[in-house]
Amino acid sequence: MMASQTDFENVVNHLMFQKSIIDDDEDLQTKISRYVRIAEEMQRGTLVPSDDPFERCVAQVFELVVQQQFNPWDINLIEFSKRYMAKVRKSSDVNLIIAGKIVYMAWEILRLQSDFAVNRADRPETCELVFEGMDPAGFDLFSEPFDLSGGEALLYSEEMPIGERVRRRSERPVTLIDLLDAFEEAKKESDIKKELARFMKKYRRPDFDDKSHKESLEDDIADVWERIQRFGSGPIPASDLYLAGREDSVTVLVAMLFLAKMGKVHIWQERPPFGEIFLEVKVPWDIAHLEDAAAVEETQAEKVAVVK
Amino acid sequence: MKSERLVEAALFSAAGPVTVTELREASGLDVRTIRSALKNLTEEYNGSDRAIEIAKMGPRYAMQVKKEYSTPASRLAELSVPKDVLKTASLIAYYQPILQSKLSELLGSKVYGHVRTLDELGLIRCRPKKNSVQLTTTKKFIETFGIDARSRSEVKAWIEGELSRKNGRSKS
Amino acid sequence: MKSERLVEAALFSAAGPVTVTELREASGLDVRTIRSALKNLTEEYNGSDRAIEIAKMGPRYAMQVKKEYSTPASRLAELSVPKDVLKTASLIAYYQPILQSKLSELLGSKVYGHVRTLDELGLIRCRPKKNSVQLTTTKKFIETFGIDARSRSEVKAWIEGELSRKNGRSKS
Repeated sequence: MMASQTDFENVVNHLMFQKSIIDDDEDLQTKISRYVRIAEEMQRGTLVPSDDPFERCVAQVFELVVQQQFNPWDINLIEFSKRYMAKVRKSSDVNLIIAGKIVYMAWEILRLQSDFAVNRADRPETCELVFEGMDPAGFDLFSEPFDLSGGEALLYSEEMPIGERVRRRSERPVTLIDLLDAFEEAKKESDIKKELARFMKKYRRPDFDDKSHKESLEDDIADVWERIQRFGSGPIPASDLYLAGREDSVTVLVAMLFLAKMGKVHIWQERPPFGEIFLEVKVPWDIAHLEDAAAVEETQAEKVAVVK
Repeated sequence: MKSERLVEAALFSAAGPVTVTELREASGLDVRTIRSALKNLTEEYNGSDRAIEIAKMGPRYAMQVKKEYSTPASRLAELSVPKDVLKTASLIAYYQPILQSKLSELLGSKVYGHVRTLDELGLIRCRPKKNSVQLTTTKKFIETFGIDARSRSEVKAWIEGELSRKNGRSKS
Repeated sequence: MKSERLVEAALFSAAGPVTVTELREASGLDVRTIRSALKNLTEEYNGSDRAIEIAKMGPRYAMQVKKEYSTPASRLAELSVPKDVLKTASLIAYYQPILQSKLSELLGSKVYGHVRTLDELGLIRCRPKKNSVQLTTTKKFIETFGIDARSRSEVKAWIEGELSRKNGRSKS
């Protein structure tokens, strides 16, 4: 074996780190302990070739990482899987399905970032990032078989744990205050449109001078602004603003950046690079209630008060 | 399950004032029991310091907020004209007469639907002009919002006045 | 005017579950007073035999009919969720995120109609994924079913809890 002992030590250290941050998941702990044992035995040169094809594959993954000097903290999955597939095709005893699972495992163990390990259960959408550039449809063989577990009771029961709760239907006539509040909001909205028009004019590039594109961007921003308003005050996760598909998430993100540039919203991200992006409206929601918007009011006074 | 509580649940959830017959259909109780339950509930609610009362309007009963609490409470209820339609209405009132095309520049293409709704409610008037439609407020607009104005220009002036009063107040 | 009564009136008239911030805006009371009023009202309502309770859903509060009185009350209320989609809704909540194709393996092709209904009601979110659609619950789901949860994972945990509570109870 060409690989040096230090290189294996990198892999072991990396695995140990991953193990240390997943203290709430016993299954993953056990799994990683098994990988650590294999890597340690390889490091010492005491690994006995196993009858277990899975264990042999794990060993091959580590060997590949070490031989190709992949950085265990930052593995290029596409490059890695290409090389790994080339390697397993040569050895006839490897089942391709298992090989596929191994690539997945390699990603799980080596590419896994701490944030991701902790938040995995809550943030399935982050998985999309991992498969960037690859056709996710071809990855079906990696998906776990569907485990019904406790939900089976739901499937065969007549009595559902949820039911629509009965509340009052509250309607009231429109008051003057509502009309004035609506005017303030409409004014803000049209100000955004006007500011954007100015912004677009100022930064217009020759190849960007496309009226329909400009208008659609304006509409996009107005649309996203409307979505934001439906949430009321307080921080809003960007993912709650997405309606469907990648294209919409890009639209939302671009619109958010414009709105931030115009000073309408604050944007921040929890735990980069995979954490949720949040935004909060800076403009006071209800001009009639300024106590919590006093600070904003000062800086925005000229915008709020101007009525041409 | 006590009959008072069944009637209480039914009154609470009804979309409007209900008759004893409707309460009977909802609760499955007989009319006499319902009448007695209504009497007990009225004593329980109206005799206490609670913010909610049982009111009788002719043959109908309703659970409602006591008058002294109705103003603060109503802020959280849903408007009978949707808020985004109201936005369009307020801009029409302020800028009138305004072309529909101009309005859509200000607020986007959603105004076309809003204008139709407002026209149907009789709150605005649409008149063809310059390949577009000119919009103004109606007498019903003035009545609906209780604006102290006799003409379109007075509506406009009124809104301006209210806004500057409000902004003036907020700065102090 | 007692602060409990102001908050009571506001909860009663609110169009849906409301936050403490919204209650503050409606009532003009400070946040601390509102929190303490909510606590007192919850004890007052939930601790008594009344048919109405104060429910907490994550950061939101609502006045609603206690579960045991839901059926008679629902005859007068205008409910929006058809009964036959409840199973599909529960399974989505339990297994979320779940692919629509997976769900139809469990329940049959009727799920496509149910998913459309739930989507139109704003109770679930559909996102294209792997030649199918991935389904998750929304904030409105939490509010409509009165679940005390802030996130999808909490909704899931809540349902798990309800199931095990029910199973535990049925075994005893």
